[in-house]
Amino acid sequence: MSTVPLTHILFVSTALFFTGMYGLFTRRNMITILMSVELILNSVNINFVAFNKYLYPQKMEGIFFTIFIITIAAAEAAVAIAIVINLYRTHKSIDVDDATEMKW
Amino acid sequence: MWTDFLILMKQEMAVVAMVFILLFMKLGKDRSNESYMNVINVLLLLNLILGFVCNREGILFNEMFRTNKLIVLEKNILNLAMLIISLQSWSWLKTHKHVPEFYILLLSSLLGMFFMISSGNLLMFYLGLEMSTIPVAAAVNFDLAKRRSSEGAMKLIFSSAFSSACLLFGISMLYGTTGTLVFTELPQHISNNPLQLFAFILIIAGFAFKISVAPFHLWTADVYEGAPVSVTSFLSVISKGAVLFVFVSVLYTVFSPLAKVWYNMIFILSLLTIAIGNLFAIRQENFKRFLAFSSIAQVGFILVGVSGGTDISTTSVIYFVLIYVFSNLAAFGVVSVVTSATGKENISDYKGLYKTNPALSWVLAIAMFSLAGVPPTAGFFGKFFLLIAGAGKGNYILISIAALNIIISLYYYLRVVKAIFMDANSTPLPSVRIPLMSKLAFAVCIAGVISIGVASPVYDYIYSLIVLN
Amino acid sequence: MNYQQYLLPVLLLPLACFLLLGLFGKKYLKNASGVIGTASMLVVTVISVLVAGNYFFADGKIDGVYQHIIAYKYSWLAFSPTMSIDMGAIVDPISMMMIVVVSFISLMVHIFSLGYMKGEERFATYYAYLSLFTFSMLGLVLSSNIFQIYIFWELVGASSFLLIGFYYNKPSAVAASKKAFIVTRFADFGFLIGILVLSFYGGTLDFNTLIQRLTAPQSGEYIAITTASFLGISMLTWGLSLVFIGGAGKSAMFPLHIWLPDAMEGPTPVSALIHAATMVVAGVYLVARLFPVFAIDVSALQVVTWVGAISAFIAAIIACTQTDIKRVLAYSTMSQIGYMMFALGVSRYGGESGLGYTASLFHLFTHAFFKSLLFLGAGVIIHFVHSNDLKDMGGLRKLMPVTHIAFLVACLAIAGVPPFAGFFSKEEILTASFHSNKVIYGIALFTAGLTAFYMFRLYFSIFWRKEPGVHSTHHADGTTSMKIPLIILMICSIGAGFVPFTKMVTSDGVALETHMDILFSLVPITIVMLAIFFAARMYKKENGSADKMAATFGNFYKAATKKFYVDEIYLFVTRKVIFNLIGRPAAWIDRNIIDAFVNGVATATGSISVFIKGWQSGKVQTYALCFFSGIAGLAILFIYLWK
Amino acid sequence: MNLTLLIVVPFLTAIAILFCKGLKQVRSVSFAGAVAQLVLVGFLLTAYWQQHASGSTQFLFESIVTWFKPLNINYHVGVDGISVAMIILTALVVLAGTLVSWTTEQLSKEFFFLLMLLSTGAYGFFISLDLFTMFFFLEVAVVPKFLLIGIWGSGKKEYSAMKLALMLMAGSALVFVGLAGIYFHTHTFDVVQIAGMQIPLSVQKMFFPFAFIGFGIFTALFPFHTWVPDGHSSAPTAASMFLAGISMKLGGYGCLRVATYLMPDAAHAYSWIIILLATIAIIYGAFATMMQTDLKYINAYSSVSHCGFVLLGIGMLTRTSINGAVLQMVSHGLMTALFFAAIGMIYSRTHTRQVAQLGGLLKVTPFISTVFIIAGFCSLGLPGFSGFVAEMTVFMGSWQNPDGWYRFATILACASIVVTAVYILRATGRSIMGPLNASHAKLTDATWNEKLAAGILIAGIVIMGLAPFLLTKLITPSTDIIMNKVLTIMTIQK
Repeated sequence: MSTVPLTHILFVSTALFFTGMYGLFTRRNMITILMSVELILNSVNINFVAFNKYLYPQKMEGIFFTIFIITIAAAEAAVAIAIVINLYRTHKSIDVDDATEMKW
Repeated sequence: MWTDFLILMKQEMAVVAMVFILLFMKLGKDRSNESYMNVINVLLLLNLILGFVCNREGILFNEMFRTNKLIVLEKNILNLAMLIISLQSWSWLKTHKHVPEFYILLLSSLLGMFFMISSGNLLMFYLGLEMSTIPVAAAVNFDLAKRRSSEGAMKLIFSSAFSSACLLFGISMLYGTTGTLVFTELPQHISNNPLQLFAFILIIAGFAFKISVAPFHLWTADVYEGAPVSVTSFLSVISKGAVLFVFVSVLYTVFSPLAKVWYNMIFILSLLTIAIGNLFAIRQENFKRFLAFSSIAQVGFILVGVSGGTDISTTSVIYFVLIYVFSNLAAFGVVSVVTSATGKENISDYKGLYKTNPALSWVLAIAMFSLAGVPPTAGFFGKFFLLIAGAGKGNYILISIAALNIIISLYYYLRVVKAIFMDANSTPLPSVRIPLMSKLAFAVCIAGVISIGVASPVYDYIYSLIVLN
Repeated sequence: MNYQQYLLPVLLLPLACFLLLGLFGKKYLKNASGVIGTASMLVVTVISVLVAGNYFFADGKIDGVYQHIIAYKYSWLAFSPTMSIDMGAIVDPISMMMIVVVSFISLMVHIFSLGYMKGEERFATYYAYLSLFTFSMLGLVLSSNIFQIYIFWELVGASSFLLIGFYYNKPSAVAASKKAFIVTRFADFGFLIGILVLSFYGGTLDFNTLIQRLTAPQSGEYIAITTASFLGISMLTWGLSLVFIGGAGKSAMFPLHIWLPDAMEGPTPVSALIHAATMVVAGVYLVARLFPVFAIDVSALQVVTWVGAISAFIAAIIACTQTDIKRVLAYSTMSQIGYMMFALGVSRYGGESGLGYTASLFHLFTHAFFKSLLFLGAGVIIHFVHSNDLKDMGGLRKLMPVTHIAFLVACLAIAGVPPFAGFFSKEEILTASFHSNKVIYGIALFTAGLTAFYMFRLYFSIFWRKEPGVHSTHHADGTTSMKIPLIILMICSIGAGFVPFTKMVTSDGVALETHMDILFSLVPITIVMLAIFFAARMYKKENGSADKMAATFGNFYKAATKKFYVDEIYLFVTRKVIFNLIGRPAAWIDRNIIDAFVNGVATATGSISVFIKGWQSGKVQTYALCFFSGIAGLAILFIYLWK
Repeated sequence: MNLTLLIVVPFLTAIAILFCKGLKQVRSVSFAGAVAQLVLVGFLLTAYWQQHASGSTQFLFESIVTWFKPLNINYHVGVDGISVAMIILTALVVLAGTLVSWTTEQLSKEFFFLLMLLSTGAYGFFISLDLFTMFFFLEVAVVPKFLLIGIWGSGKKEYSAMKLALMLMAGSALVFVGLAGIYFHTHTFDVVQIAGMQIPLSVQKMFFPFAFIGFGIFTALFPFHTWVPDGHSSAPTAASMFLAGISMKLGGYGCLRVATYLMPDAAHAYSWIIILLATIAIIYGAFATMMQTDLKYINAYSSVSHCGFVLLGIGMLTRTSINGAVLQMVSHGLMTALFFAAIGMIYSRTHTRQVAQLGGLLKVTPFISTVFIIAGFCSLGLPGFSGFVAEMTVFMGSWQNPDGWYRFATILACASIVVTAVYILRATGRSIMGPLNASHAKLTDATWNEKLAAGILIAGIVIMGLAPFLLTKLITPSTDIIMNKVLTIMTIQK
C-alpha cells in the first residue's frame, strides 16, 4: 500500500494552523476564539507526530511533545474559561469587543 | 544521586515546599492574613539565602534540567524580586480574602520560570514557559470584582495562548528540520534554510511576546493597567527578567549559527521597541500604564545590549535586570502603597506629593532617576553598559538612536518628578502611612539602586560567572 | 639717575590714592579726601618735574641725541615667547614732556576742584575718579609697549566715562557718558586690529623693537609687512591707519568727534583736565609715539594730515555758531587738536623736515595750559551764573576781575597773538605746513582766523556786550582755591611759549635750530588781528550785526549751528539701522526660529505619539493580528529580502 | 595630595546637610563645606606648584583604581594646569553661591543638598582622566539643575527646567556616542592612554562632531544655545551662578580635553566649522543681548556671546588661542557668577528685573550697584579685570592663525567688544544710573553675606585682571602639551 507523503500531512497541518488563526482574528465570541487557539495547537501536534513518524522514527520526542501540548492546552483552556466566566460576571457579555475598556 | 538531585534543584524544591506549606496552612484552621504573610515572607527570605549556599553545576534527566552558578544567580535575582514584591503587597493583601491563593499562583509561576531558566531542552523550556504564564493570567484577575482586572486577564490569556501556539509551531518546524530538541545538539543542525529561519522567527516572536518587544507588546499596557499592582510588578520584573535570561542564553548558544540574522533582527526590533515604548509613554496618565510603556522602552534598551552578542552583553543584561528589579519595584512599591491607601492611580494625582509624603516622593524620584539612567543611581551604569555592549559590534546608528531616545525617556520620567516636586496642587494626596514591610522593601530597593551601580564587584562577579561557562 | 624709583611712585601714588578714596573716602574721609588727593598730586607733580628736568638737562642726552631709556619692564602677560605685554616705562622727550603736563594740569584741577566741588555729595568719589584718571593717563604716556598703551587707553576711557557720568541721575549726563565710551570704544576696535596687524608682522609688542624692525628697510619684518597687502593697500598702511583710528577716536577727530561736545556734561574742572588738556591729546601722543613708523609710510601720514585739517576747519566753523560756552570751548579743543594732527601729518622724520613733529607737540604743550585755563575760567563763570548759555552772561568783567584777566590771556594765547604761548607753537605749525603743503597751509591760516574770531566772540559776549544789571558786590571769582590755579595757569600761558622746545622735543632727538621769520609771521598775525577786530565790532556792544552776519550765511549758518547734522546721521545709523536691521532680527530669530525649532521638535514628538495611539486599540484580536503581521514582516524581511 | 578628597568633601557635606535641622544649621554646614573646599583647593594649588616646579609630567597626583575590570574602566584622576584653574573657579563660585543663597527659606535643606551635589559633579568632572568617570560626573551635574530651577525658580520655571535638562541630556547623549566611538577603537576609556594612541582619521572625523557638539551644547554652542536664556532667567540666583559659572565650563573643558585633545586631526579638519559657529555665536549673541530688557536675559545672552570666545579660541588651534580659551572660561565663570549675584541682589529687593522699571539704584544701594558696574566693566573687557586678559589673549591667538577667513572671523569677534559696550552701558545706564524710581527709595544695601560673596568673586576677577601671569604660568605648560599634539598633526598634514 502506498503511504501518504509527509508533505500532504504538513499541508493539512498548515491549513489547520491558518484556519485557527483566521478564526482567532475574526470571531467575536471568546469561547470560539479559544477553540481556534486549540485548532492551532492541534496543527502543531500534527506536525510533531508527522515529523516524528516520517523523519525520526527511532526516537519518540515528537510524540511526547504532543502529549505535553495536549495537557497544557487543557490547563490553559481551563484557566481561560474561568477567566471568561469571571469576565461575563463583570461585563455581562463574552464578546471581545465589549472588553475594550483599556486602550491607548 | 538523591543528594545531587536535591542540591541541584534546591531552589525549585524550596518553592514547591513553600507552595505545599501554604496549602497545608490553608487546609488547617483559617488564619489571619498577617500570619500567612509573615510566614511566607520568612520563607522567601530563607529561600533567598538558600540561593547563596552550596551552588554546583550539573545536569539532570539527560540534559532536560541543567544548572550552574550563573543560573542559580539568575534564579536568585528572581527570588529577591519575589521577596520584595511580597513585602510590598502587604498593604494591599492584608484586607484581601485569598492571600494563600495569591502566593500559590505567583510561586507556581516562579517555579515555572525556574524550570524554564534551567531547561536544556525545548520541551522543558515550553513547559516552564506555560507554567509561568498560566498562573499569572489567573493572578491578573485577582481583583475578581474589578472590570479592568478581568479584562486584562482575558487579554493576557488569549494573546499568550496565541503566542505560545506560534512558538510551538516554530518549535515543531525546528524539530522537523533538526530532529532534536536538545539545546546542546541543536546548533550543529541549524543552518540558513528558509524553514529553519521561519521557525526561528516564530520562536523569537514567542520570546518577544513575553518580554513585550514591539510589535508583540500590545497586551502589556492593558494587562499591567488591569492587574493588581503586585501582580503588575511581578509581570514587569520577574516574568520579564526570567524570559530575558533564557532569551539571551538561547540566542547565544542554540541559535549561534544564525548570529548574523538575529543580530539584524534584534537591531530592528530594539529600535522599534524603544521608539514605540517612548512615544506611548509620553502620553500616559495612569501610572501603571505609564510604567508599562516605560518598561517596554527599557526592554528596547536591553535588546540593544543583547545585540552585542558577547560575554559583556550577557553580563550587562543580567546586571541591568538586577538594577531594573530594584528601580522598577521601588516605583511600583510607591504606586501600590498610594493606590491601596487612596485608590488614586493617575500621575496627576501625584502633584504636590512632596508636601505631604516626602519619603515616598524621594523613593519615587530616585526610582525615576534610576529608570531614566541618571547618575549616581545604578540605572546609569546599567544603561551605559548596555549601550557600550551594543556598540561592541560598531553599529553606531543603533547607538545614536538609542542614546537620543534616552532624552525622550528622560522627559517622561522627569514629568513624574516635576509632578511630585514642582506642580502646584491645592489638594495633594493625604499623608500616607507606610507599613513596616513596605518600608523594608523600600529600604532594600533604594539601597540597591544607590549601591549596585557604584559597587563594581557585582558586575565583576556576574562577569566571572559568565566567563566560567 | 635711576628712573624706576622715581617713576614708580609717580604711577602708584595716584592709584593708591584712588583705592584709598574709593574704598574709604565716602564713609570716613569725606572732605579730607580732597586734601589727600591734592597732596598726593602735588608730590607726583614735583617728582615728575624733577625727573623730566633731570632727563632734559642732566642725563637724557648722549652726544646730542636724546635717548629712549626703558626705566623698568615687567612681563605682565606673555601671549607667546616673543609676544608679551610688558608693564614698563619709557623715558624719552615726549613721555617726559607729557608727564609734566599731565601731572601739572591735574594738580591745578585738583586744587580748583577743592572750591568748585565743595559741598558735593560724592566729593570723595570725585577725587577718587580724578586720581584714577591721573594714574591711567600717566601710565598711558609712560607705556613702553603697544599693548600696555592700549590697556591704559581703555582705562582712561573708563575714568572719563565715570567722570562724565558723575551726575549720574541726570539723564543727559548718563547719555553723554555712554556716548563718549561707546564712540571711543568703536575707535579702539580699530586700534586693536591695528595692534594685531603691526604686532603680527613686527613679531613683538615692544615699542622700541617694533619701531626698529619696521623702520629698517632691510629687516625681514619690514619686507613682510610692506609686501603683504589687502585690497591693494600695504599692510603697513592698514596697520598704521587702524591705529590712527584709535587715536582719532580719543582725540575727537572728525568724524569720531561727536562725543566731545556732549562730554561737557561732566563737572567743568573735569572737562578742563580730560577733555581739554590731557586725554584728548592722547591720539596725538600715540601718533607721535609711533612717528618713526608713520614717517616711512607717506600714505598713512596723508590720512593723518587730512583728517586733522578737516577736523580743525569744521570744528572752527561750528565753534563760531555755538552759544553754549563749554561747547564752544569743546569745538575749539577739537580744532586745536586738528592742528596738532596735521602738523604731525606734514612732518617727516628727522632734521628740518621734522619741524612739524616738534611744532605739533609744542602746540600740545602750550594748548594744555591755555585751554585748561579757559575751562577753569568758564567753570568759575558757570559757577557764578549757574548757566552755560552765552545769553545769560555779559558784562561780567567788573564782577570777576581775576577770571576776566585770565580768560583774556587765554584767548590771546589760543588766538596766537605774540608773545603769548599759542603764538609760537602755531607759528611753527604754519611754517611746517607752508613748507610741505600749500593747501593745508591755507586751511591752517583760515582756521587760525576763525579761532581768533570765535574765541573773542566768546570773550566779548561774556565780559562785555551788555552792562551788568544787579551788581552783587561780593567778588564772584570764587574761593582762593579756585583763583590760585587760574593765576598759575595764566602765567604759564604767557610763559610757556619761551620754553626752548625745539631743542628738547624733536622727531629724531637731535636739537633743531629754528629761526623766527618776522615776514612769515606777519600774515597770520594780521589775519588774527582782523578777526579779533570783527569779533569786537560784532559782540562788544549789543547790536544786530551778529544776526545780520548769521543771516547772510543763511542755511550754512543753520547747518553749522546744527553741527552739520553729524549727530543725526549717527543716530540714524545706530537707532534705525543697527537696532532695527540687526539687533531686533537677531533677537527675533533667536526666539521665533531657533528656539521655536527646539520646541517644535518636542511638540512634534508629542503629536506623533497622539497620532499613533490608535495602534493600542484595546481589541485583543487586533493585538493578535499585529503579532501575526510582526511575524510576517520579519519573515519577509529576513527570508526573502535578506538573501 | 589625594584628589579624591575633592569629590569626597562636597559629597559628605551634601550628606551632612541631610541630617541638619532648620535653615541655620543647614547653611552653616554648607558654608563650612564650601570653605573646606576652598581650603582644599588652596592646598591643591600650592602642592601643584611645588610638584610642577620639580619634574613636570603632564598630570599630577594621578591615582588609578580599577573600577569595572571587564570593561577596562578605571577610576583615574589627575590634574594638570587647566583642571587646576577650573577647580579654583569651581571652589570660588561654590562658596559665593552658598553665601548668596543664605536666606533660602523654602526647602533649604534640599536646596543646599543639591548645590553640593552639583559641585561634587563639577569637581569630579574636572579631575577625572577616565572618560567614563568624566561622563558619570558630567551627568551627575545635570539633574540637580533641573530640580534647582524647577523648584526654587521663578517665571515659567517648569518649562525652563525641563528644556534645560533635556537639552543638556541631549548633549551628554551625543557625548556618549562620541565616547562609545573612541572606546570601540581604543578599547579603553583612559584619556592618557588614548592620547598616546593614533585613532584613524576616518574614525575621528566620524566621532569628533558628536563629542564636540555634545560638549558644545553645555557651553552654549550656536545654534544649541537656546536653553541658556530660559534656564538662566528662571533659575534661582545661586543656580544661575552655578549654571553659568561652572556647568557651562564643563562643556568648554570637555571640548578641549576630550574632543580636541583626543581627536586632533578631526579638530583640525573641522576647525572652520567650529570657528564659523563660534563667530556667529559671538556676534549674534551680542546683538541679541542688545535687545533684551530683562537683566537676567541680558546676562544670559551675553554668556552666549562670551562662551563663543571659548569656542573660537579652541577652534583657532594656536597655542595662544587655546590659552585664551581657558582664560576666558575662568574669567567668564567668575564674571557671570558675579553678574548673576548682583542681579539676584537687585531682584530680591526690587522684585523686578525689567531694566525699564529700575533706575538710579546707585543712590540707594551703592554697594550692589558698584558690584553690578564692576561685573559690567569686566564683561565689556576693561583692563584690570579678568575679561580683558582673556579676550585679548583669544584675539591675539586667533590672529596668529594666518588664514584669511580666520582673520575675518577674528575681526568680527573683536567687533563684538563694541556691541558689548553698548548693551552693558545701556543696562547700567538705565538701571544703576539715571533718575531713581520712587518706589525703590527705601531699599537696603547688601548684607554681610552678599558683600562677602561679591567680594570673593571680585577678588578673583581683579587678581586675574591685574596679575594674569599667575594664571598663564599655571595653564600654559598644559595647553602647550595639548597643542604640541595638534600642531604635529597639522605639520604632518601640510
